[in-house]
Amino acid sequence: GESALSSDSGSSGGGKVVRIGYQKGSSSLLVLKSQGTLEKDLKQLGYTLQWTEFQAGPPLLEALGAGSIDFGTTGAPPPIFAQAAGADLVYVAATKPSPKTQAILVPKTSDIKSVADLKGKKVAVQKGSSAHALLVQALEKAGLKYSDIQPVYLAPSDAKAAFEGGSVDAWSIWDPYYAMEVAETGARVIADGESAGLANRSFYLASRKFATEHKDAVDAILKALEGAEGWSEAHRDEVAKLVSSQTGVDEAVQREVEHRRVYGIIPVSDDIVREQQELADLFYSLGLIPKKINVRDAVLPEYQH
Amino acid sequence: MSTVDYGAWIRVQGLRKRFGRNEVLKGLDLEVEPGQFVAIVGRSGCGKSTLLRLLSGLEAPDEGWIEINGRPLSGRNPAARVMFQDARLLPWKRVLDNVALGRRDAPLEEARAMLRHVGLAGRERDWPAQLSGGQKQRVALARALLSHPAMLLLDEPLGALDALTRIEMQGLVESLWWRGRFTAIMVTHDVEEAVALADRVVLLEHGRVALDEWVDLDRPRKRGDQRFGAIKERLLSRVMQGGAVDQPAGSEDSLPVEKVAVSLGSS
Amino acid sequence: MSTVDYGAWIRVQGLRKRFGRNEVLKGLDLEVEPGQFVAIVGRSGCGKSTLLRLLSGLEAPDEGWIEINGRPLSGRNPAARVMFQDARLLPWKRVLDNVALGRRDAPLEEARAMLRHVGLAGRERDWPAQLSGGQKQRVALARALLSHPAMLLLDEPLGALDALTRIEMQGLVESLWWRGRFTAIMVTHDVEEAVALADRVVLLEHGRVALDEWVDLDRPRKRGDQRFGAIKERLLSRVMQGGAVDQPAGSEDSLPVEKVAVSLGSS
Amino acid sequence: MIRALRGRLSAFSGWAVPVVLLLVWEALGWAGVLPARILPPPSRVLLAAWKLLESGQLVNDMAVSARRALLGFALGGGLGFVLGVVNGLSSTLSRLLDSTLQMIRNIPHLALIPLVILWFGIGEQGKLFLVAEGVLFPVYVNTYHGIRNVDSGLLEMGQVYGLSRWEVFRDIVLPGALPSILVGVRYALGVMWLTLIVAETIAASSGIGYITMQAREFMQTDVLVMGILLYAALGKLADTVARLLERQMLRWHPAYQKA
Amino acid sequence: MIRALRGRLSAFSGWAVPVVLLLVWEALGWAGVLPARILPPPSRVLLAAWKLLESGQLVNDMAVSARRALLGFALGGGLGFVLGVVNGLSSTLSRLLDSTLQMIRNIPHLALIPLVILWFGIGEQGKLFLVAEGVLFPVYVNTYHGIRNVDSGLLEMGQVYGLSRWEVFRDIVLPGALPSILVGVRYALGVMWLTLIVAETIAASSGIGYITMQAREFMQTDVLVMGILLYAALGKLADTVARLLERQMLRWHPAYQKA
Ligand SMILES: Nc1ncnc2c1ncn2[C@@H]1O[C@H](COP(=O)(O)OP(=O)(O)OP(=O)(O)O)[C@@H](O)[C@H]1O
Ligand SMILES: Nc1ncnc2c1ncn2[C@@H]1O[C@H](COP(=O)(O)OP(=O)(O)OP(=O)(O)O)[C@@H](O)[C@H]1O
Ligand SMILES: [Mg+2]
Ligand SMILES: [Mg+2]
Repeated sequence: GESALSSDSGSSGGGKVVRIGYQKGSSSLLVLKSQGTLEKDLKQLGYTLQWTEFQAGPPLLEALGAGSIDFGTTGAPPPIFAQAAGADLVYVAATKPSPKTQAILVPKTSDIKSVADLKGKKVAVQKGSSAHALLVQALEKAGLKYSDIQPVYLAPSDAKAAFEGGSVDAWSIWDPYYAMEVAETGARVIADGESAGLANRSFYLASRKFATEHKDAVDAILKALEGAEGWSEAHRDEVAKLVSSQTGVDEAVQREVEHRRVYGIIPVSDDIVREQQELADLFYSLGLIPKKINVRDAVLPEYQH
Repeated sequence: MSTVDYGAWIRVQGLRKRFGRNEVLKGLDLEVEPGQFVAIVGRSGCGKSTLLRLLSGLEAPDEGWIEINGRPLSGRNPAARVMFQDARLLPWKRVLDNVALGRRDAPLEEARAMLRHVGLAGRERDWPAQLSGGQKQRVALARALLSHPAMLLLDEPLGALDALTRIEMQGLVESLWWRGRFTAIMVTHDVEEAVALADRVVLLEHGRVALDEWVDLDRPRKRGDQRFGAIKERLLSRVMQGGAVDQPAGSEDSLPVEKVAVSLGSS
Repeated sequence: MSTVDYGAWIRVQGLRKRFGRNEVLKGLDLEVEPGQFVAIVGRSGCGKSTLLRLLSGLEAPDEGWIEINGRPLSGRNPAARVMFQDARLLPWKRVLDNVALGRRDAPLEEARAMLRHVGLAGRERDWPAQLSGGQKQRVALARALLSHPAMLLLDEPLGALDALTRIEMQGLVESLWWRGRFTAIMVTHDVEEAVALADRVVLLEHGRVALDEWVDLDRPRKRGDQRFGAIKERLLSRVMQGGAVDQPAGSEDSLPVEKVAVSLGSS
Repeated sequence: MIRALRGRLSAFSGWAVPVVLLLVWEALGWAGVLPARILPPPSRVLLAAWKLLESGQLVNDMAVSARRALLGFALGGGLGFVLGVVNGLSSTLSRLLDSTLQMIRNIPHLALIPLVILWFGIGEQGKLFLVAEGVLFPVYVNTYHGIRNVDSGLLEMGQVYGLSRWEVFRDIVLPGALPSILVGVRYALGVMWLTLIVAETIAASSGIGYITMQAREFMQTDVLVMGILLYAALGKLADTVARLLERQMLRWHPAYQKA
Repeated sequence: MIRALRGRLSAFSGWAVPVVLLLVWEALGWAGVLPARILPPPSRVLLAAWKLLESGQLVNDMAVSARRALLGFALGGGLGFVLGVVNGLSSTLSRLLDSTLQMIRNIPHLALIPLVILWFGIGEQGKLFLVAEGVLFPVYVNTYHGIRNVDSGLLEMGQVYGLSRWEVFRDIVLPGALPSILVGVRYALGVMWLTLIVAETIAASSGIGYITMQAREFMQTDVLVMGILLYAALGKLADTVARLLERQMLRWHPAYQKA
């Protein structure tokens, strides 16, 4: 525990605590939280549970790295940056890929028909996001270089304004923004994760210390998550309702999102490690991380099965 | 602006001014001919400064009216320049620039000469903060005199000066007035000064003109002169008989001051 | 703090004070006995205020030393209270609180009585900004007198007052000094005032004591008195003969002022 | 009559410009000039506010934020005041500290967050720290300036009237610096709310900064704009408070008694 | 001798606290008390800075940011000054505008970004707008305050000496308000850099705000801390500039001539 200053984590005997970070978009944890079953499971193991909300993946990992939380979930890119920054966290599980939950959009009336038409155009994207990877991959597939377009780096909310205000020609974005934009403005999809061959999955992460010392807790969480994912798969509309009540995203839009999602938790297999390594290498080539990293270093064998 | 040929003609009628419940001027009438030199005397707090402020348009009367050169005054009086009771020098301007303030158009040489006249040659580049009290007052005087107005209002212009400097400054004021022929209204506490300089000495009391003494002496006036002395004596004894404006310092107070009798008069 | 029984004893030797290249005091010597009343006269800018600032410890001498009650002064002089040339009232305190400032411990009744003494009963709750120039000065005087120091330094305390009020205030100062027996040093431009109040009149000239006249008259002093008049005349003529401190207002200036002769003297 | 009317009018004139702006905005919204999805008209914003009010969430968020804001203000404002006083009175200390403070002040909150999390964790302290840090500087700078500019003549007077250091401070330095300090307070009262938008990105789950940023994240433009308007209203509130303070505390000052 | 030494020392004393802080920090880093991952020691930060310098990126970023900062400062500071003057001189206008300005000021930049993009697109204007808006208020508030507090006796004097409105402004109002205006400028010089951290999230690809936020996003703590130190240094620079301005422009003012 390097963070002598922040509150002690579960290891300190006595009343053990598990601190989970979640985002409003991470529906499985949300489902778990609202069902309240995990509390009971962990209590049996002698843990009390604390939920902490984060607005995005990077600050969640920031807190994980600082020892303020023990466990959390983000998309694929944030752990790469965290690992590059030397944060001592490990992948404990992955979700099945949901390639259809991100896409490259153009306005309804745009002349752009395909990814190849993006040549020379301005494309809004959040730097270092999975949508960034999508863009690179889609361009590659269409025979374009990244330098053939003008990337415009914007956070989703800002990109929306730029997209609708006509400041950019296309927008590489993920759900629920993707679904919202299509629903609200009739934006057209010119590529999605499936067509570009990008897996797009999320990961469950824990601090290395917590993952090794409290495997029982992590296993319990993962098990509960598995249950939540299973339940979610069967109750997509209810999940949509739950998420939309939290985020304020229109329920119909959220339903769309939940229906094209793929549910299910799987161990971090070697294939997944390889896939994540490719993403890391891509970010390195884009100059987003200062040095090459080895994803495998952040995977504990005991969580690979 | 060149020297004004002829001073302003002032008529004041039924002037009233209140501050809260304190009525300072209670229907004051006054007429000053162009080019006349009027001295105003009166007890502390009787409304002398207030009158000057009204004449310069810095304050508006509650009742009554003021006419300058036949035209009713409303808003500021562009013909008037005021030397205030406090020096009001601009702390961020050097002495010379403070003097020249009234006369942007005049060559700086004139300001320099005026400074010399008030005995402050060599202090042109000082900041006002570096001057003594009397020196500040003389800078303000220089500024007022340099401004060559049709109407100059002086509020105790020489109060902080020693006797010798004071007499020199009186000479300066008189000679410039004599040449410029502007209308001058000067508040002073020194009856001798009033008699030496003014065509008329006006005593303010109870918010009205209580006495309006025309000083009928040829200029240059000699203080040793008998008629000078007589007028001064008469005025002084009238002033000393004093209408109380504020409560007088009485001996009936609770603080048991062992009163030391003070007799007055002059040799 | 109750009334001081006996005033401070002051010794000044070889006092020098420079501002830049302007040497104001050039080796001044002065000794003042406890309880003495000294008046200081001198031309504007001769260093009177500077001397008071040195005595109060607000300014440090460049050379020479000051002894208060036998002990060399360094830093502020706790025995001294100063009435400055400008009133220095706290604009955010009402008149009464300004007066009481020097005497936090005294009952407010005393401050109220002192205000009455200076003729400002009924103005207790006014802000300083609502007072006339002379009224401000009287508030400052009340504050100084109420502070009952061992050593009271008054810098032209009555300069902004009319003749009548002035005489009343002189009476007040004298009676309080007479009772309190503090050492008083008063700068004034009024030689008559100096003679009326002081045990000694000191003339500052060229940064030194040029004249040290002991006024050997019984109190209460009568201004009509012949000896009073004689001392006053002698002093006045000495003062009037004046050493120039600043450049005098000469007639050789470039501005062609039609000089009006001013003769001086009194009847 | 007319005077009284004028008085009334002028009491409302502070609201004139905002109200006109709102009306124009609504009109533009209806005319379709402003895309409602990005800048919804005030009526829709009101609706969003009403929903949040009804659910009790808005009240809760306001309460949480107000607590953070006020506590942070008390801490930061207090420290800023003390530092301003100390540096204003002692030129030695000001040489030592002033530069350092000016440097610290220039560090963006957003960049500080990782360090704040390191130092304070993700609880309330970090948020309070950010608010306090933001509030500190306007109070500090204006207190320092106000004290440096106190009329030295009055200080001398206080000294020769034998006032103790504390009395000089209480009766001369403080009232003399007060107009300037109140400018700082006024500024700080605004900053106090502003900082919350950054502070409440640290693992918060309520507060007006949180709902505004959350709305931004999920593109609820009506809530976002409501947040913006809420901030503006809080700005106005802070301003009113500062004005009242000024009018009350500067009763002696002619410039603060008019209109 | 000793005096000269003291003079030298005091010239450096502004740096004493920061330098001591840096040394302690480095020591703690080496001692392992501060986790390098979160707060890398100054030496590592220097290394990061050196790399960026070598590649020419840092210089480029600084230049880009400086351009934005200074232009935004000129625009916002200018407007703030004008508004402060106008409101300070006219109580009618101040009744109309002051509240509105206080409300606008209280809107967080982060929340404004979508609107800014809508209005200005993703080019330079939006960034300039944000800097200008941030800089406007400290200048405005302090100018307004300074002007309201100009000695009314001097204003009267100017009037009765027949100064034109412009002359009254130039010779009395402006110099009288200057100490306060300079406080605003000092504050604004800090804000000018601070705003960049938000402004440069708008589709920027260079600038110190951009690299700092990127570093945070991608958890490059050494670059992040370098950004923080850079900001601090810029704060110190702004402060020095403001001090020089004060010393130059307030030569007549006793409080600004010492030490
Ligand atoms: N702070 C200062 N800086 C520079 N010069 C100063 C300063 N204070 C006073 N002087 C100069 O010292 C001289 C003496 O000043 P002082 O105020 O003692 O005169 P004074 O005798 O009190 O005159 P007055 O009767 O006009 O008040 C003057 O020439 C003045 O200009
Ligand atoms: N702004 C004000 N508010 C309230 N009262 C005022 C104001 N200005 C002047 N007064 C009062 O009006 C009266 C007259 O003041 P004014 O300044 O005209 O007196 P003065 O004759 O010039 O006295 P002095 O010889 O002491 O200067 C005083 O009692 C004063 O307190
Ligand atoms: Mg007066
Ligand atoms: Mg003096």
